[in-house]
Amino acid sequence: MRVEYLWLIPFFPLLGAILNGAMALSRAHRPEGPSRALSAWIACLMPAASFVVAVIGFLALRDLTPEARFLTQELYSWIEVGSLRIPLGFLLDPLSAAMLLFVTGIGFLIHVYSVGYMSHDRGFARYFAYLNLFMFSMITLVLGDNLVLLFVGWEGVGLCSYLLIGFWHEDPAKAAAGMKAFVMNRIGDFGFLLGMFVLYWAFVQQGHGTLIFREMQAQAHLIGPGVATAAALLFFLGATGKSAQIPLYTWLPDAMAGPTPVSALIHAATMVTSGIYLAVRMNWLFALSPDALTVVACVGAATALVAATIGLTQFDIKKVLAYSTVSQLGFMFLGVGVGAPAAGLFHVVTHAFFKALMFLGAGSVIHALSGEQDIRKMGGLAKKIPITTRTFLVGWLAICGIFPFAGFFSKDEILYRTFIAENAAYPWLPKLLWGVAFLAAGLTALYMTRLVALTFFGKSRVDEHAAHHLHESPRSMTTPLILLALGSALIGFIGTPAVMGLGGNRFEAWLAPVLETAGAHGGDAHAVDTHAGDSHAGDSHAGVEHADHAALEWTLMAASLGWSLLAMLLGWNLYLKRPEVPVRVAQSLGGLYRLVRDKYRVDELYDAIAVRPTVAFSRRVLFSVVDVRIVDMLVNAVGMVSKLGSYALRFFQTGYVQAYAFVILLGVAAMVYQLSR
Amino acid sequence: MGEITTEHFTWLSIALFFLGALGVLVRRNAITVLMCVELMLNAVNLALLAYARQWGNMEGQVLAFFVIAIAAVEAAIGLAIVVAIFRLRQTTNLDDLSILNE
Amino acid sequence: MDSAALLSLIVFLPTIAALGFLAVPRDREGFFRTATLVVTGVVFLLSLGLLSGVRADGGFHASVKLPWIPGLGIDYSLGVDGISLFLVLLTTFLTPLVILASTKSIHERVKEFHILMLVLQTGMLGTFLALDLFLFYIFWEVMLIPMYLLIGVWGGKRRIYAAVKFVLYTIVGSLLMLVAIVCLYFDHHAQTGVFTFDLLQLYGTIIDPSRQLWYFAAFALAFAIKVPLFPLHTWLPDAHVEAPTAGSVILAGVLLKMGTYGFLRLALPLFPEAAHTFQPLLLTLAVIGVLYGALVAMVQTDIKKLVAYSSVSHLAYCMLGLFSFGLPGFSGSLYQMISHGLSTGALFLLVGVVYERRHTREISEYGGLAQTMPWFSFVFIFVTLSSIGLPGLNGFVGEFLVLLGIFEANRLAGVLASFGVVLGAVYMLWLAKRFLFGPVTNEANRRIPDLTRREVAVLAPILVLIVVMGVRPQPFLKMMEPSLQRTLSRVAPSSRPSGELPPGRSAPGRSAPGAPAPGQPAPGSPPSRESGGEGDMGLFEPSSIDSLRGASL
Amino acid sequence: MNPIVFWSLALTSLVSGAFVVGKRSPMASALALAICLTALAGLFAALSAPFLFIIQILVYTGAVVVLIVFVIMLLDLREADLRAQSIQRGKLLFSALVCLLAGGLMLLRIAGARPAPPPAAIPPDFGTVENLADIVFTRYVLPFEIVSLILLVGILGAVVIAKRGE
Repeated sequence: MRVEYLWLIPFFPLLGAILNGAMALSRAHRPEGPSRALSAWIACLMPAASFVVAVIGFLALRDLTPEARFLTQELYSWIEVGSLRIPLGFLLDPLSAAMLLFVTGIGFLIHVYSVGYMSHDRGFARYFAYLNLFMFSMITLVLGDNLVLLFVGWEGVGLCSYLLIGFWHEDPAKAAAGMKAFVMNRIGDFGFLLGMFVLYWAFVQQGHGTLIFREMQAQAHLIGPGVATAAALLFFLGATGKSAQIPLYTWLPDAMAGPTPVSALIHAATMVTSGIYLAVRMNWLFALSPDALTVVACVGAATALVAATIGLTQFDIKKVLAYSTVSQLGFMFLGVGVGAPAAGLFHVVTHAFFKALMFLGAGSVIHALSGEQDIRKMGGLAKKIPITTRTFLVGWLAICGIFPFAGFFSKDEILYRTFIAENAAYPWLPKLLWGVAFLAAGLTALYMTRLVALTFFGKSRVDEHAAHHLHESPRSMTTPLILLALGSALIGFIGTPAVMGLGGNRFEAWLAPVLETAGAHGGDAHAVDTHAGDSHAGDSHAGVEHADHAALEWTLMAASLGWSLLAMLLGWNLYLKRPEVPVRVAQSLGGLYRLVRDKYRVDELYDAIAVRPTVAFSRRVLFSVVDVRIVDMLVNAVGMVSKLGSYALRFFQTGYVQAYAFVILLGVAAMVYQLSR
Repeated sequence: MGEITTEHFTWLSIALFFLGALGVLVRRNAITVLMCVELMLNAVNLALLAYARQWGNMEGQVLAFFVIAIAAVEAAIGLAIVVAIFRLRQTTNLDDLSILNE
Repeated sequence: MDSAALLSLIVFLPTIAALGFLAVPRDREGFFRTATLVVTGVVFLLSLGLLSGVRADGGFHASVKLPWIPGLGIDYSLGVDGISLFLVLLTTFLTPLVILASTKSIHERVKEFHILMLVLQTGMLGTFLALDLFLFYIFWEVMLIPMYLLIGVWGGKRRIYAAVKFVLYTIVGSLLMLVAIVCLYFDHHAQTGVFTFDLLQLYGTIIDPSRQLWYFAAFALAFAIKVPLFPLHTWLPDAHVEAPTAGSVILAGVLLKMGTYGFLRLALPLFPEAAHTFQPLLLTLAVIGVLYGALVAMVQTDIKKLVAYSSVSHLAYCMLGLFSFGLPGFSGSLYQMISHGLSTGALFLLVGVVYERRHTREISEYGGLAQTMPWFSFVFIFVTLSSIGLPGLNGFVGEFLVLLGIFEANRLAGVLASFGVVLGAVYMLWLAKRFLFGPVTNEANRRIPDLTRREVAVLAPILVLIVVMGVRPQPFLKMMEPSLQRTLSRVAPSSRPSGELPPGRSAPGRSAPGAPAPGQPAPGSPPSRESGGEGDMGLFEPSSIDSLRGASL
Repeated sequence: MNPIVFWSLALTSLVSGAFVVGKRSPMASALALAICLTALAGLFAALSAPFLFIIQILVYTGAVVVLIVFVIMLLDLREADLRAQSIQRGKLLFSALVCLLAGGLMLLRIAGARPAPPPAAIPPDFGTVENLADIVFTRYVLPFEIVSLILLVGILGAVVIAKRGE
């Protein structure tokens, strides 16, 4: 159905960005900057307005029959060359609506929070300009009705991430972190671009080249498995960049250089999940290629585990949360990879709530401690900053997967789907992946408990200066925390497992129309079907399986709940009651521990095998040798030859007029001779 | 002695022309060189007039007329240059003048 | 005003003004600055008139043709179509801005500077508009002289070396081109009995493929030097570094486009079979150029050199687009030419801004400018983003279309060239980081004044266009498309049946059997093109060697 | 025409021409040039070019040679200068060889050519001032104007060049 209001959703934040940007620029040379109140109002109202329009769109969507649930609006044809047509069009379907609601909703809350958090910063208006620009880009990413427009948002969020990570650009390390994020993302974008090209090329071969989602999905059957695998893997490369998966995850921890609300919004709740959004959006393509799905699942599981181990060894509160994010993103990709995109996306939504909550909570802690980020210099904060502590604890329970907090439902769904997934090529793989993910889930509970224990409980290790200023954060910061805590506690109920009898998985049912064409291939198909619908498997067949699965599902649920509780108990004991044990463990592990603490030295590895050789090669070989020595020398040699030649000819150039006349006369003689022959 | 034909004039013209050319080549005094150039021009004029008469065509005379006009200009300019150079270098010797080489 | 008069006026008004300047005493510097600004501004306004009436069939919507030297078949023939239109507009748009930007940086020989700029403009516009090869060649060379003097007189320390290098490089290429032009002229005469330099008639010449190779090589050399294509690029960094700001902007903004324009207007449609034969070589060089330019740009310490090498990389994209022989590639290439003119022009203007203040181009001399010059930094980042092809700004559209087109034509080249996207971000952002961010390490940068009103006035129009071209590219693309389609139908005749063949192009030589259309499955083309997947990703093979054979029959 | 007149004038011009080339003193050369030009003027008259005869006398002997004489006197060259300007023998040899070669070739060419037909019947008004003016001011009016312009420019140029030293 065509509607006329979708453009408003991205437009409001764009307007906010322009207004705030103009204000920031016009007052750039005055120390006091533009009016903070004005820019705060503009900045917060814009995402709120977007949220309202998104809700209107969502309600309109809900009133339609599931098959007809899509709203479109095309503003104009953006790029049109020959048969290639890329409209500037928006598509609101169940998938984008789900993303949009939490993006604008949580985005709004974080804007409000930022008003308090950034209140003392000089670049107040500039900050909000970037933040609004980010909202615009993220909404474009979600709402675009074709791959190129998605790419516009994709790059736009990358840009905002770059600008916001390097927001305090006076610090070269922060500027460098921003650049690293952008470049890593660009490597991913390289994959994204190529994925688009492969798809387009494949469609052109089949007659109708297009990059519009609905048109592509409609002719998905035209794509051969080879092309599908290539394209899917290339898109996944793009996703690994944006969503910080192995091998491109190293930028995300560094990205914590930005202001904390930015970490919450961009590097936890929204932008980093756009890789999952892409994978879900292109779900039909991934479904065509079991090989690609296998890769996605393996990378997801590996990332989940690796990042969790690193998270266990970090001391910077934001770094712990960053690695936690990487790990959780791995879970989401695992969900996508085992053919349960809805589960993956569900985890995106719940994670957005509890991770935003925890980042904002961490921000509140840092704010309270005047900028301290090292958890070794915290402890015993629970009494000093009660609201922050309590809301943070909600987030903690959610991420550990304790019933009935949000994380429980979504993480469990992924684990369960992994367990029951079937892989035609490697039958043993799903169980192995489940084992890895299960381990990672336990580690998650462990490191999060460590974080909570070291930060909020036990004896205070806060240094005196910071302790003196210790205070609870202002209302504008705590209110979003409370709202997000509520969300983290309750949002899981939109996707309860069917076996619980709490209304079934409404979230998955909601997404079903978008994901319907998926699952034509591979052993993962019925995982979707059992809950979401019915399109392929017969009813009776589903019914028989259902009983089996119910028992299995209950068992797995209990197992992971118990496992998490165990890990939390262990963590509590280790880090609060007997803090000497972890130290001893670390010492006994020695080199291994240091390796993990140094993040497996992946950055150093990249530096040594990619960055430095490239720079050195460019400087020492390409520039100094090829350019200056070889090419230029050849050019100069040509110049030298003609110069030498002219030195020789110069002997004829005596400068005496009569010598010239003599030569002329010789010429005359020659001419006469020629004529007289 | 016999009839004087156009060829006689041509011979005379060639002789005078190369006489002048020889002067241009060997004389080192700039003024003399200029005079030799005049000699060459006149030799050419002679040939032009001879052939004009041969063919009963006035255009040879017209051309000669223009040559005389241009020769006058040439002489004026050439002498002016000689004077200017003499002022500058105190010489009219062409061998002392080789700035074209630099 | 009728279009013929309009075209002539656009081309020659600057030179007429320059002749008028001769009569004005040289110490009236203010007059020269104002008058040049007014004249170039008027030329810009006039050139806007060319926007109207673009023809749907891709023909020349405004042209003038008068016999000039009838005995030799040389005409005074100018014409504008969708291809030259935007290059002309780019030229007329950038010139007044450059003049305005030079008011503070040029103090010596103000009169000569402005006269040269005006003559240069005539040369550039004439080159883009000429439809007679002889006329084209004249304008091509006319352009050279003012540029040589601009570098040689107002340049930096090694200006003479740079200027001579520039001229030598260019002359070598253009002389060979002249030879090829004359050969083509006689070939055409041998075939039709008509002596003409008229491009549109020469398009119809059927040339023996082996001779075509030579002609194409000669043209390609001239244009590749101008582009500049690796490994003929080394004049560019020197020329850019030594040239004054105005020279750099014009050089990067307009002059480099002469090469790609030459390919598009002359080399490809005149010698299509040879172009296909040379495709693997030129694609290889262009891919190397993309990556090489980016890698070398990354390690430069002189900001102008960095931008110069980035131009090598960007223009190589244009070359890739052209040699994809497909509509997306062509459109992308032309779009990229315009975008690059704007963004790199703006970058050089920005470099000029800080150079005027600090008199150094070493990147390490700067740092932390974002604190002291927020406006400057905003514009710099903005232009940087345009240059690295951020979607929503102009650079993306061209880059995307080029890469899409080249990927269709040749998978391997597409993959490798796409990697340039990553490297482009690396060197530009690294530059931004070293230039703008971090602490203010050099005390001289602490008191450095931000952009003045005049500088804002110079940069603002460019920024506006950067946004407009990124957000709303379709009007531009739509005007370009028919003409590109027409050229394409000459280059790959069997690919697009809609493109009509020009008169004089007889069928047997051209309707090559089995020339596969880029992007469209052609029956009888080699199976590797159809098989899909990654199996055929290793090809640098000419896609239409068959067409060449067909033509040689 | 009368052979005696021709030969005497031709001989005069050749001998005086040789003096122009050979005399060390420019003044002597100038005087020889005057004689040579006058002799040629006679030949012009004999070739039915009365107008050119007149302007040869007026312009050449009357103006150009006088100008040359003026300059020679103005510069007032000393004997020492002139001695330094004596002709080098090697140069003379080579130059004479080349001149002889070219001149000889030309003569051979003419001698080898078909003998010229006897002069066409010349109209009675051939070479008169009216006749010349008729052509110069009709068909050749543009070259004439250009030549007059060149004269003007030449005069100005001569003045500028000669004045610059002061």
